[in-house]
Amino acid sequence: MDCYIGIDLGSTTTKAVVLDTNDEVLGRGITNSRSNYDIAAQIAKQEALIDTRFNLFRRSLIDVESLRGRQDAFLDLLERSFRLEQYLEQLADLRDTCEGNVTEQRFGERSDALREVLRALFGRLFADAPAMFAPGVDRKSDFFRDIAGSRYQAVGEEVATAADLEFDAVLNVYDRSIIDVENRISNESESAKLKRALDRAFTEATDLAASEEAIRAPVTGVLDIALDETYTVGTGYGRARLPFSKEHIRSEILCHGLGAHRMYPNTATVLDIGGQDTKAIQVDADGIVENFQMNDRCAAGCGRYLGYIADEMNVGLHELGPIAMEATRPVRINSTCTVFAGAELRDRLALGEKRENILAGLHRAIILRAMSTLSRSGGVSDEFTFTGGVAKNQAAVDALKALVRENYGEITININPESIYTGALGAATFAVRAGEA
Amino acid sequence: MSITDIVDRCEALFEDLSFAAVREWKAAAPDRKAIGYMPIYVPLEIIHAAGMLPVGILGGGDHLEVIHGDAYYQSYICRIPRSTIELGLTGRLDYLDGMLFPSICDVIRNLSGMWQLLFEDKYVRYFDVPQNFTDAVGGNYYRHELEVLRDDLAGVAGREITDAALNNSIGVYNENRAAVRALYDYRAEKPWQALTSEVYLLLRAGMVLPVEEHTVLIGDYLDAVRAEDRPMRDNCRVVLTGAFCEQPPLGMIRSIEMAGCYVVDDDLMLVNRWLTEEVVGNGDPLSSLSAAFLHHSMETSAKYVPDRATKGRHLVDAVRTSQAEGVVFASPSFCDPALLDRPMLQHVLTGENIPYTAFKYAENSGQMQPIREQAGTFADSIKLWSA
Amino acid sequence: MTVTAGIDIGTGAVKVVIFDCDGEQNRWLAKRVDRLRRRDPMVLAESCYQALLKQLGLGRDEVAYVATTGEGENISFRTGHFYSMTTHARGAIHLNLGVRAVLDVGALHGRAISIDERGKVLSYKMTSQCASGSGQFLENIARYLGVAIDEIGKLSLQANDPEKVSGICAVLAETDVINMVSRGITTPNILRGIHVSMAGRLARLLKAVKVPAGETVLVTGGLALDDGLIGAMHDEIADRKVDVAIESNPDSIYAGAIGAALWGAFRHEKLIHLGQLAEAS
Amino acid sequence: MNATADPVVQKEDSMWRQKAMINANYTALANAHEEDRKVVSTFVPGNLNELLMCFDFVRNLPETNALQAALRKQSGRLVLDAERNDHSEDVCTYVKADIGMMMQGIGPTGETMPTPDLLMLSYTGCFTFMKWFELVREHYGCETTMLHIPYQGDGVITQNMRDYVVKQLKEDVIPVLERISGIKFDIDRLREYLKESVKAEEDLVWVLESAKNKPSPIDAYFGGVYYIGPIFTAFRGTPEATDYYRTLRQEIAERVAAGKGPITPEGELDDERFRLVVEGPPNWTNFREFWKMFYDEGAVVVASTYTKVGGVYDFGFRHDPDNPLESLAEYCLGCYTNLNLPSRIDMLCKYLQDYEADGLLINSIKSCNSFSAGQLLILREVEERTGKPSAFIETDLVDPRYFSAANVKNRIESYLQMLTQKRARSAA
Repeated sequence: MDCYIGIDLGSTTTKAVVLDTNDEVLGRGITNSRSNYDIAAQIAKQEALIDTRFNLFRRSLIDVESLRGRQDAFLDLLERSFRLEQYLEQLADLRDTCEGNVTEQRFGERSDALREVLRALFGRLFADAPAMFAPGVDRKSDFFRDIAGSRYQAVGEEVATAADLEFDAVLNVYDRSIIDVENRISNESESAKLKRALDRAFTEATDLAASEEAIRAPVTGVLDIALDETYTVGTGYGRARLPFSKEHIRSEILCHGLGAHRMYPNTATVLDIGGQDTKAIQVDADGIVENFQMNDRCAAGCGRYLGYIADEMNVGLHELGPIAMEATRPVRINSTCTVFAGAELRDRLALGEKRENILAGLHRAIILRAMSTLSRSGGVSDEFTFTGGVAKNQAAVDALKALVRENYGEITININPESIYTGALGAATFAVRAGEA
Repeated sequence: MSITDIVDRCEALFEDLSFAAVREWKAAAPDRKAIGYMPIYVPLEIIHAAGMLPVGILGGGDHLEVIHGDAYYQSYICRIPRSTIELGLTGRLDYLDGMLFPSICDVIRNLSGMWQLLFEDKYVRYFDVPQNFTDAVGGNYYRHELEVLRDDLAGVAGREITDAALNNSIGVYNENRAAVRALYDYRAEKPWQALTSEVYLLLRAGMVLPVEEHTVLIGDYLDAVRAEDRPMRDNCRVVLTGAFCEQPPLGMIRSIEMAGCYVVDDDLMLVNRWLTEEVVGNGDPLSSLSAAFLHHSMETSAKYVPDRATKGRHLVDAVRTSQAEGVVFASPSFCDPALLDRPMLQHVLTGENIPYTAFKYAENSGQMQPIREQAGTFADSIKLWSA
Repeated sequence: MTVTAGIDIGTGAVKVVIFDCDGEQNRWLAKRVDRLRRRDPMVLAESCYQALLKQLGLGRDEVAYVATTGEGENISFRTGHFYSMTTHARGAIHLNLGVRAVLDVGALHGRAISIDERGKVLSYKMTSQCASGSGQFLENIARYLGVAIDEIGKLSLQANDPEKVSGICAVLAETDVINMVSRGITTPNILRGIHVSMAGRLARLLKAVKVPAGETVLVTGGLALDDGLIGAMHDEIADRKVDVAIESNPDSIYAGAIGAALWGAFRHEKLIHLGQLAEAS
Repeated sequence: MNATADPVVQKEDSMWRQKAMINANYTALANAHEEDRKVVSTFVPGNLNELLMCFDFVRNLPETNALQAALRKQSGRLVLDAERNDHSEDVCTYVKADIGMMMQGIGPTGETMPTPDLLMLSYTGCFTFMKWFELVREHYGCETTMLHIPYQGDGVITQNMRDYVVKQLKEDVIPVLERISGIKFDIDRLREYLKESVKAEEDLVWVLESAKNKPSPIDAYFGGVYYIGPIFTAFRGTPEATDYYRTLRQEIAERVAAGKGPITPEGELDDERFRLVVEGPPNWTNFREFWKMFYDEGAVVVASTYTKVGGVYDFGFRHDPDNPLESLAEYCLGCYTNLNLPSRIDMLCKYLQDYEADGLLINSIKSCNSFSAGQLLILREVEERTGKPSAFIETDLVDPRYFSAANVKNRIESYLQMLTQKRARSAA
């Protein structure tokens, strides 16, 4: 079937959206951006196509009698099995790469101890794997770099201390290996992996044994459908490095404008706070960009800023918002230079300020910068759509809502759970138009 | 009144971004009017003679959250115009009936045009001053400009501005200038008594208070500090220069003192120190103001120095008369006049073996650590190596 | 004997030294450095100081003057505080009598300080408030490239074709680096590239403070032991025809603390003479 | 103002003439003192070229030197040299490049920079000029004469301003020029030069307005800076200039007749897709790269304000041989950067209408507050009044560190794609 694909190669994540001929969203995929842009784009696309398959599975299973009312459970089982397959495959790759990276000339006499630690470490990682993909377990992230990384750190620290080997060495092996691993693309086809996932699913769901055939048939039917990449459009800050020709590339401004319009047709103003840029876009009733502003040369006040703060405070990015929301009297922070954020934080802590109050101040500070960018682009008009990674941070969202109200009055603010795909959705929409033209 | 009473009052006035004091003054009597002005200098006497209140607008400081202001300025332009625009756009200056933009730099100059566009109902004037200092040429031009200003302001005030009224106002401001001079002389003599953070707030109060009240306030402060013995710290004595337009945050002034420097002279808030001598109060007032401007006004980076030989002398004199041990160049980031002038001034100081240090700030600078490091190192080296 | 302590709180680590100063004789009794690893610097300083006293079997009251430097102004138990450039200058002279300039390179700052033979600061120049090309930035990149901090120097020296980092902003510069990896630039060449651009900035600072020809510059601070940076500095200095010798010292990282301890002793003497001032500012 | 150093593919006669003129002037400067001629340094806006010619001065223009150095990729180093000598990274890079050149004593063409005998500080529309010449004065220890040009704060030239300027000319400037040059002022000689100026001005205006044609035969920004070269610098009032502009006018007339588009370094632009008005000076360090970004998208600049910094002629002003000093005063007072913001906005709106442009693009220059401060308001006002979309990019004059090709390209691309989208919609 015809697939129109939009790929948004951002500085931190790469997103893909698949549309069908009727502009219907078939699938979405995301992965962390990495040094090999081409691979980042391929993986995002692959993920979107996998998502597409799952949508097709859902459709195909609707009138399978024996699954009445249990499709969701089954699809969830299938997806978890699939993610597990993916994880195990990359984990094996990581293990081999790590072992390869433990060399005498680098680690000298520590090498053998290190190999021991790694063996123990990976032993446990493999053992833990199925539990991580058990029903209802929430994973902080779906990127291998993050899941494997956090487990590696946690388990690694224990194992290392137990073996009385400094953890830095163990961590270093990981840092060294992960780039190679994430820049390798699996040589096994996704449908092969899906088939194995299917088998795994049935071994788990013994109660379905009876109706196995009735279920397998439609699913494998879907797997036989060819998903043709009819037209692909790329966007995002890395678009220039995508192996696409000029007519397959659109400015991220236009894509975000159109994407936001697709999600909320009444959108007049769009704010996107990404990893290292902030865009304020004014669109007309057709989603055509009227005006825009973006930061350049300096990433102060962008998403990455919060990343640094999280690192500095040794908490997860997703924990920042909640902490900030405990603030009683936010501190005024004037500098939003990302790299100095840490220094500013320490400065304030040294002055005895409460951590949550400082954090609240930091959140307000980055939103203040965004407000300036917005104002520069022509202000905020109804409706206002907020997109990008920072839109997931409740403290930032609250600060934004308050400031918008103070400065522009009552305005409908849209935040879509899928807002991270705004640019890709816009690009995919352009792909459909281009494909039709 | 005790020192704290006075200083607290000044600090309250300083921090009040709604300018309640001015609003109250206006409300106190029907059709009172107020005229705003930016650094460095405008002839306040003319505003005063029209029965109007001159209000010094020196940006928004470090308490103002600038949102719309940034929409009008690129990142490489200093902070004062954007916070001033913010004050205007958020209605904090709506009580002003007019605004004067003195000739100081391209940014403030262009701001005058922006003000014309953004606040069409208000009287706005770019107040140009001569860079030619001979009476026949620059003086003649300046006197005409003063006449225009007088007529304009008379129009705004809705009353004629007589020579008698002007001469009276000159007298009133002569008293204020004398009071400010006395304050500066006292601080130069006993900087641990009159802390610069206090002296500064006292001068800032003059931006919103009626001049007569301000003159009294300075007197009260001097009496109060004279009556008290305050601890003398082991600090060095410095002249602070380069801060004549966008003002440093109070925290920076405190940090400099904390880091071991007593400021014994400075170029903060020049407006009521601009004319260095008594202005003749019984002649043709505009000619008197003109003559004072041409021949007895402060040197600053926004003024041309016709004679190469005298470039930077004012700074050396300041150091000598205030018996300072060094000079601290503190200028706002992106301040063209101050930063372009700095190397020339530094060369003059080097020639006189006067040590100096230099750093930049913005009115909303948050991190004082680098400031303390530099001011502190400077103080250290003077202290540790003085005799 | 006059025992003094110097405590230097930096952005990356806390350094403490204890000296016995008798007039001309300055005896180094003990030293210790603790990397911050996101711990509270004040607490760390306290424990670090305690540990040294314990090691020397000294009581707090036996220390005549506790001098802080760096970000140590608000350490409760300090006698006095001296500012970084003052202390690094003095510390440098102690480590190497011959130096006439100090290049203090830390996690977030770079400073060139020209000094006289007594360790007096004659002039200085600092890197601007943007963090690109700071030590912090280098560490982040190293982590991304899977390079351990102590390997940076070694690898950088293996570079054959360094790739310059353009970015004005450190965060954008990180993207530059990712682009480089994507273009197949080798790790040594990337690291060296960062070293080169850091060295470029630092060399400019050095020229700006006008170190007299033929003099020696001591690199102090956290990055003093990064051979890659030192190597890049040598090249830069040569390219720019600056006639100075760049040196480092195994104890360079203690320069600030040493200077603080020694100035503490000096101040202690002076205070005894002056008497009247309780607290040295 | 001119870009002769750029490896421009440029066949036309006018270009070679101009090259020759510029280089001749650099040689004249280098040899001035041997041929004991006096050298005066002065600025482009409000330059008194005809007056200076009356005293046989060789004219040196620091701004032009700075941009020439940038076109030759020398400015980056020069700026750093100045910054190393305590000049702030925040201030104008023209000044720093010039200071860098003074320190090395070599001009952009590799010829020696003569010590000026006089600095003619025509203080017009830019505060930095004053500090700049104080710095030059400090370096050379030479004499300076200041001509203070009041600012058109209310958008008008008052009699008081005129009198002030003329009075300065009579009582300060001319006496100094006489003393330094040893030549008595001859007002009739001045009249003769001014007559030449008028001819050149007529032709220049014709050339600039030729951009009203579709397609436009010229690029009024990137190409424009070549065209204004002679008349903005040492040549206004010379027969060479008159000559140059006559030739140029003929060449352009031929292009119009042939319905040709502008010549660019990348070759002729034959498919004009966008017509833009540009506000703000160009970037000189990446001049050709910058121009190519427009060329690649078929964007032609049909009018620009930068080509008015050395004099605004397309609104009727001409030098007046009958009132020489008065018209010099009028000229200085009328230069673009001496206009207040409302006047600048009126000018831009008029350009957008008269030249049927698609929109306004502002190139905001870090160095130049006289231009930059307020540009974002200009952008808003012009958009509101004309209903045409505008774009904003940030670069610098001669500091390569502030030209971020990726950012500039991204913005230009996004802007032009936006214009295309709008067209497609209004077409539909």
